[in-house]
Amino acid sequence: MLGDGIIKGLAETARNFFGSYVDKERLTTVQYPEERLPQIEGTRDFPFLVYDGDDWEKGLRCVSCHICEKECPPKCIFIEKSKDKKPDAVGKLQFYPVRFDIDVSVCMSCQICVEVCPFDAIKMDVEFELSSDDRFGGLLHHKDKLAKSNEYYHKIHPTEAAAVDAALAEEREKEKEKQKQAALAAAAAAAAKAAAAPASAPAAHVPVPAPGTNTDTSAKEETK
Amino acid sequence: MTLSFMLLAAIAILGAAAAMNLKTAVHCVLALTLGMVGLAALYLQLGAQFVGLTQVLVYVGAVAILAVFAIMLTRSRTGETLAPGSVSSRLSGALTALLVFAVLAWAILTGVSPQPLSGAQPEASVREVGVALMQRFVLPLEIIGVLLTAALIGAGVLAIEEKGGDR
Amino acid sequence: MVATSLQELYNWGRKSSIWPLNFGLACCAIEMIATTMARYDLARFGAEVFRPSPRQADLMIVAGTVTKKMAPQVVRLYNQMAEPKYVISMGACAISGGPFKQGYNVLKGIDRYIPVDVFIPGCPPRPEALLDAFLMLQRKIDEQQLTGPGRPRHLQEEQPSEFVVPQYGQHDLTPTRNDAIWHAPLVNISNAGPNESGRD
Amino acid sequence: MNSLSSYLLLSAVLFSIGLSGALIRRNAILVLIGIELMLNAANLNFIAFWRYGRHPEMLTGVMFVIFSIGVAAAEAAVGLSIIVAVYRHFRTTDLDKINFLKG
Amino acid sequence: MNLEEIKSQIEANVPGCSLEILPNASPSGQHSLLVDPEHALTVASFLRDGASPHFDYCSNVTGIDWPLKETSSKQKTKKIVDGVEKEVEELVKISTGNYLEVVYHLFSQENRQGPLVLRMRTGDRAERVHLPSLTPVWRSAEFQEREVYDLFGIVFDGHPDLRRLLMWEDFTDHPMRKDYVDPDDYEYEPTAHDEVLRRTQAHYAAQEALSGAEEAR
Amino acid sequence: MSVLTEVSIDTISQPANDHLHGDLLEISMGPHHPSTHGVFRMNIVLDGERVVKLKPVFGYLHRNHEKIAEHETYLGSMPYTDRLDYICSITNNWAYALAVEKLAGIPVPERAEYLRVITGELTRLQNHAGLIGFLLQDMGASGTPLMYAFREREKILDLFEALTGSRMMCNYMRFGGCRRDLPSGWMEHAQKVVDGFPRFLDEFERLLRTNEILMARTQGIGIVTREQAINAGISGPMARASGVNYDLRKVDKYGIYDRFSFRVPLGEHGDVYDRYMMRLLEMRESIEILKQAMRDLPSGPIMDPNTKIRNFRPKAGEAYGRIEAPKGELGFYLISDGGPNPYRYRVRPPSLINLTLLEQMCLGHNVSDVVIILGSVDIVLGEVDR
Amino acid sequence: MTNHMYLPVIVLLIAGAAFAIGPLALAWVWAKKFSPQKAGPTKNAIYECGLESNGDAWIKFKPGYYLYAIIFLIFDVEAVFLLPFAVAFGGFTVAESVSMLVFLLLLVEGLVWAWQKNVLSWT
Amino acid sequence: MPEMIDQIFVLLKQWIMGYVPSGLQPLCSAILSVLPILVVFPLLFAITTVLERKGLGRMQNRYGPNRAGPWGILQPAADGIKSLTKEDIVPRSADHLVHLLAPILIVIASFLVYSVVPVGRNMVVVDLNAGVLFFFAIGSMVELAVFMAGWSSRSKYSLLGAMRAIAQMISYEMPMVLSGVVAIMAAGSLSTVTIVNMQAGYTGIWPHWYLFTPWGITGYILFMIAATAESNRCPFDMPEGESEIIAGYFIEYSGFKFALFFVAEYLGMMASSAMAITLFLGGWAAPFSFLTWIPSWFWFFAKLILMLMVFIWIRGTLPRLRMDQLMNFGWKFMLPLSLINIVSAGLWHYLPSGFTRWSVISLLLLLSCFLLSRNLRRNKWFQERTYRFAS
Repeated sequence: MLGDGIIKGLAETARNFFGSYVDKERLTTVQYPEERLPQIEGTRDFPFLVYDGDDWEKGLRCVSCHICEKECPPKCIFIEKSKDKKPDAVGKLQFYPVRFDIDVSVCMSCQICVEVCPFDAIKMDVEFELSSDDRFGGLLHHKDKLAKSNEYYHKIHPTEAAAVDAALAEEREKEKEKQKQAALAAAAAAAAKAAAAPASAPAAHVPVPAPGTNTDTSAKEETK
Repeated sequence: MTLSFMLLAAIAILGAAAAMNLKTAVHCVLALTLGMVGLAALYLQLGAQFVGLTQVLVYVGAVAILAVFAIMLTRSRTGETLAPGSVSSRLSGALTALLVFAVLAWAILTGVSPQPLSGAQPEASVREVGVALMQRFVLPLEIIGVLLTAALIGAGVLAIEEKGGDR
Repeated sequence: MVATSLQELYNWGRKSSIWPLNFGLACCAIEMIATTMARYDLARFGAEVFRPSPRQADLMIVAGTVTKKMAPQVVRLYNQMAEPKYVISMGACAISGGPFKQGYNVLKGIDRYIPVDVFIPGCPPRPEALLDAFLMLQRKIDEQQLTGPGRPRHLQEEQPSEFVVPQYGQHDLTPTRNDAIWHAPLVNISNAGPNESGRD
Repeated sequence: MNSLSSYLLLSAVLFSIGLSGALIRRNAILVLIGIELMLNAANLNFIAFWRYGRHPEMLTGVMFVIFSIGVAAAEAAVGLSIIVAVYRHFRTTDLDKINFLKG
Repeated sequence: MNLEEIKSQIEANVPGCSLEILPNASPSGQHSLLVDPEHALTVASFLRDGASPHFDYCSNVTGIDWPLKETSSKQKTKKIVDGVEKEVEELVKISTGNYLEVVYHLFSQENRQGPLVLRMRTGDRAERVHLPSLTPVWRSAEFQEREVYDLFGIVFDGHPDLRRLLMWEDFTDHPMRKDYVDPDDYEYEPTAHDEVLRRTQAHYAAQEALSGAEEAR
Repeated sequence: MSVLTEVSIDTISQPANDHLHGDLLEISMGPHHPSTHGVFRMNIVLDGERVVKLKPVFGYLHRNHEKIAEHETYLGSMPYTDRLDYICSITNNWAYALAVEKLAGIPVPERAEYLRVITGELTRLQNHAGLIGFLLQDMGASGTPLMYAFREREKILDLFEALTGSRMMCNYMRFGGCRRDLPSGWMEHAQKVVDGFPRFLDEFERLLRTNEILMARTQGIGIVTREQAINAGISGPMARASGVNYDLRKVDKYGIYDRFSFRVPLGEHGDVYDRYMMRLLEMRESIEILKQAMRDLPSGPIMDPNTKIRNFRPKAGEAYGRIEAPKGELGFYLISDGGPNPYRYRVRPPSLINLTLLEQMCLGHNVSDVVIILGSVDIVLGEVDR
Repeated sequence: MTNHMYLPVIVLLIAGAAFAIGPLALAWVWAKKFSPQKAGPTKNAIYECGLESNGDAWIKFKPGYYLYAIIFLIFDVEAVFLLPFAVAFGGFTVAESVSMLVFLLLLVEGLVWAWQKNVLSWT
Repeated sequence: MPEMIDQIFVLLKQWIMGYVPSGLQPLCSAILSVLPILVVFPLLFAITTVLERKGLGRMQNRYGPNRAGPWGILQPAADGIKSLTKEDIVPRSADHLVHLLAPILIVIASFLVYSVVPVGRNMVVVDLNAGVLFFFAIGSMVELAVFMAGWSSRSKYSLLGAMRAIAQMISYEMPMVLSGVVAIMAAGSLSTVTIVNMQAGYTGIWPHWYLFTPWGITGYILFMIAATAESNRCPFDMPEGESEIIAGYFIEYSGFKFALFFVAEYLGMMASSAMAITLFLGGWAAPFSFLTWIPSWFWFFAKLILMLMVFIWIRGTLPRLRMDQLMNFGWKFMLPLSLINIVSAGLWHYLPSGFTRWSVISLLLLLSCFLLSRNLRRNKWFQERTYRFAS
């Protein structure tokens, strides 16, 4: 009979119409600004830099090795390596990024920077509300915006963060082991180093906007 | 000569004149529909409701559409202006029309004696039309039926060739 | 008093009835479609009326990579939209060329040719991000003045409403950018030019 | 000057306009439109005569107009078809040219 | 399916054609068959209709640019026949390339075999870039050959509709060639480094030179 | 050559003068058109509403994928493959990974193979669901089928997000395995989604399968015969709708597809309806595969331990690897010169080649048919233009 | 005059026109006062999928539609005759109804002819 | 008391008229009868758009507009304000005058048809002797307006849309008129008021609606299908077929002119529904005799909204037909069936009432329906298929 397929279809939509008043399956809308979907743990959006401890400048894990910059497929990372070394969160002397920019207007969230980072310093964030009407200011994230605490990392990716922490702890253990041996070998030299470390620390405690200007001038000087 | 008559007559004349004088064929047809609507309103005013509405239905709804289609079919640029006729032909045409009008007007003005409305307001109700149609006018009805069928077939035959000819 | 309520009404009407142009370019278009779908339901904001004709649309969501071959069409479509019109540049590609910006046929950001109201980073942005940007656009509309010097572009007589449509050239589009609206800061060609850090 | 004659005059005007159009216009479709106009002018006469006639209850004028509309429609259909058919042969609807082509 | 076998089949059926098997060192083991352009169409027709198995399905068509590459290698120190067979270590300058190549990947749907990799080479990269189109044999090559024409500049004779596929008509370059120079649009590079940095710097240098020139005028 | 109709260009003559035809109306449909699935463009010449000539115009989304890939590392191209056919990123990953694995001779652990099958078939499900939604949208069903399709798609995207981190651009596979093992609870969730999927299919079929309008619109439209399909290189569901029994999962048995029992639906008419039905039927088969794969999923490593992620340099040579992507045969042709990035990187896009016969399919049909024929081909511009 | 009867219709006609013209006028005033109209060469060009429209849209169109219009015209007139018949139908004898049936059949014949000749098939 | 509420608007009008000087009475009376039309139907249009968007939303498992005002009911207001303040673009090469006139004409025509719709007992703008004919005559003006819009825009898509619209409207106008004829035959009048009055009686609790006769239900269904096509609603929305010809005949319209087309579409849809209600569903008559205490206008609008719901429901479900199928369906199914329906209504009149009459006419209609639909099938319309599998 002409029309029974149509009637079947009509019945189906009617079922969905009435179902939407009783069944969650048939009213799948999540009213976004007020309601949100549960955060999926594996979600990735844009990279951020992990820091340990409380001071983001001091605790950045990044040692500015440029690996992510090189591997980044769309070339959205820009790093300037420091001339000097500063102690990191555990007090070890490391190079640090004078400048670490990620252009989120280019980043494609591919996570390759995370995969290639040997220091677990860069991880994927879940924040997506980054809309801006400022093309040049709003979408180029500098390290002050990128730096997020390890606790935050734990909050957004608990399983992964725990694994990373475990691996890092293990590595540190090994490092310590090594250092111990090194210390045994050259205790005096190590002590001297430890004494020298605080001397370079104040440089890191410049107010937030300062590093940018600092580095710029230094960069310029370098070219001249 | 009431206001409504003047108004409607003006619309009808305007529409008709525009239909005959506009430069773009489609505009002419649109103006014609205006004139037809004016005429239909006059019919309504005269109490011939059924005829007036029929006029709208047939002329606005069908003839105009058909004319538009014919224009679409035969003019490669439907929007372009039509070539005016030669001056002499225009002049002679206008003269002839004027002459005819003069004769008609003379006949009307002299021949028709002003006449009061006869009796009550005549109202051609649809029922009366229907009854008349089926009783007194059965033969014309059937003839019109034949005519329409013939027209349909004739027009169809003429038009069919356009569809590829082989049917 | 009347003016302010008129302005409020105007802004409320505009922001509650933003009809996007039915216009998707690439990957982001799928997320844009997903945003209109049941789970995210852009319709809640009165914006499900995706008009296919630019004449009737208010918002152009540039969702996806704008290639150089496509750029003239995008600009033309934008030009053909009726004022007031807004542009959301959705996704990395539309903002800057994104991952494909090294490509010879990829435009490095639609804002080189048309003014953009909101940029959404992401590749592609999540549907929520588009909703977020949409809300941001609504806020922006809400703040616009009906009169006075601060009134938006479309209310100002002298401001243009259409922009140069680039032409296909032998190697590239001409012009490569609309200098009237595109002011690129010299950023970070480290050591090469004046540096402007962009943030403060 | 009252009622009937004014209608008749109007009808005459319309008729003349239609006639002038039919004579002046060279596009066959417009000529046809002119003819339709003339027909309608006649129809107006019928209605007016019916309205102001002696036996309005007989409906003769009305019936006449109804049939006239029917005939006019048939005429329009066939006429436009002929015009289209002519166009097919001569590639024009300009009557002068058609005349010329006919020889 | 054996490439040797097919080669001999073709040789037996298409007189005068010269074929060459190009070995492929990768583990994929997809060796290819180099066909001379003059006989390519006949060979293709034979492969589709006559060969066993029938290669009725042309899956992939693509171009490759091999610019002139001069390698002075020491590793190529094999036997040089110089009267007596000797092993001499010699610096040999080998120039390879300087041609464009089209690759067809053929499969047989009937026998579910393949791929047969068919190659053709142009004379050089500038003038002698004509190759016969195989679209008359495999319709699937139509768009792909157009694409190769567009991006590599190989002209396919006998193609029914050889226009640019991806770029616009007025575009004059062939961007997939190795020596193609990108249009200079590096106005805004927030994260410039490596290659991008170089180009950006070049861009700004050029701009400055340009504006300087304008000022001078 | 019998299967070739003439493809001459610009030779559509104006109809003979002695017939009255309408003028031909030249229309470009696209690049901005609601149903060209992106920025596809067709230059159509219409006689009334009948298509007398149709030329597709490509390139509005030509993003230079191949050129960029020649500058990227092998790994760096992986996220770009996501953006080829942006609806099915995982199968693109798979095809690329497969080609590189062929090029470099990398083995894949068993568990990774299973994961690939599971994610790949999920991809097929959501692609097909989306496609039939879009197809019906093109037919003018104001959004309802598309909404239902996307409702299911969202469920699968949730799975993808939980596993790979991203809804669409999964970037999941690596040479010699997969990037990430299943998070806890994923399998149960996936089981639920897969088990619930047939319900959606049933609903969908009730909604529209026997709908008279749908059948009338799609049957006998855009016919491709078997011979034409083979000669024009058409692959995937579109070829199978024409009766070509060629499914790479059966032919190449790549991965571990020989371990699963599933059937390949075949059409007879090769029209839009058959193509539509192929998708519906394939979804049911995919569910079968998924059920088997999820049942048999072994434990073990998911990456080949000997494959480096960074500084990956396969030795000189070339390889062509292909898989049965939801849209057809997706192939990658790679030439390595021993460097860190491929010397030549070529994608064999199924959508582009499936469009070869577009004009032939559309000629003589209506404008309305053109959009559904295009819809039934299932193109994604990211892949067509690359 | 006779026709106070049509007064509401005329009022409705005027009101309908006002309903259309009023907002248009208001929009015009708004545009004058606040939001200037900005015409431009591309903005006021014909829309064609974002491309420049080439070729005129005012073309000779296909005859397929034309045949339908002819048949429609004929049937429209038939309906005109049918309506008064239908109104007066209640009082008719069988003979009168049969004469109408004959009329109908005549036209049906036309329809059948058109059907047979495939005039009703869209090409 | 129920009487009072039923006639409250009529009484109100009479009360006001009492204060009007007699010279102005006809004009005032006209204005007073027109005013409600101008208020109620545009309002109903606004409500329908929200209902439609929310209803479609619910069918599609989502909410639909719910932000503008409480539950989103102010959405049409926002749309209206937006449309009013939007720039008005007229293409340079368009025919400006016709381009302007088209939306005005279409709105006028859409409003005019309401003058013969009885929205309640004694509630009609004008009881024309030939009311139904008036409805169709004015309705045919819409075709012209659509043509004007599409042609004057001078866009190829709008031209296609206009041509489709005209072809479709002329094809479905005939079935619409002819399917209405059966009700006219039964009522013996073209006056809408009389037609409703004829249906206002009850047998037991059952109303005398023409819907409850075999020819009535056939006529009703045919009328509704034709009405859907006439108002360009899904599944007959080819003239504006979004996925095919972008926006059809109003593609070049922006701002409020576009909104006017929108208004006209919905007004047309409501007018067709109102006419269907008048012809077949007993107009303002209550569905059961024991419900007559509810005011008549309530019933009219209840039926109207119900019909609008059906329109929305269909729109949410069905894909669009193709142009040739639409025309085939119109000319080869609808038209013959409506002719047969007229004949059967005539037969019904002459057959003795009772079961035989019912069964004979039903059988006749079912048979012809079956034969005609089979004819459509025979023309290779569609078949269900089975598929083979390769393993």
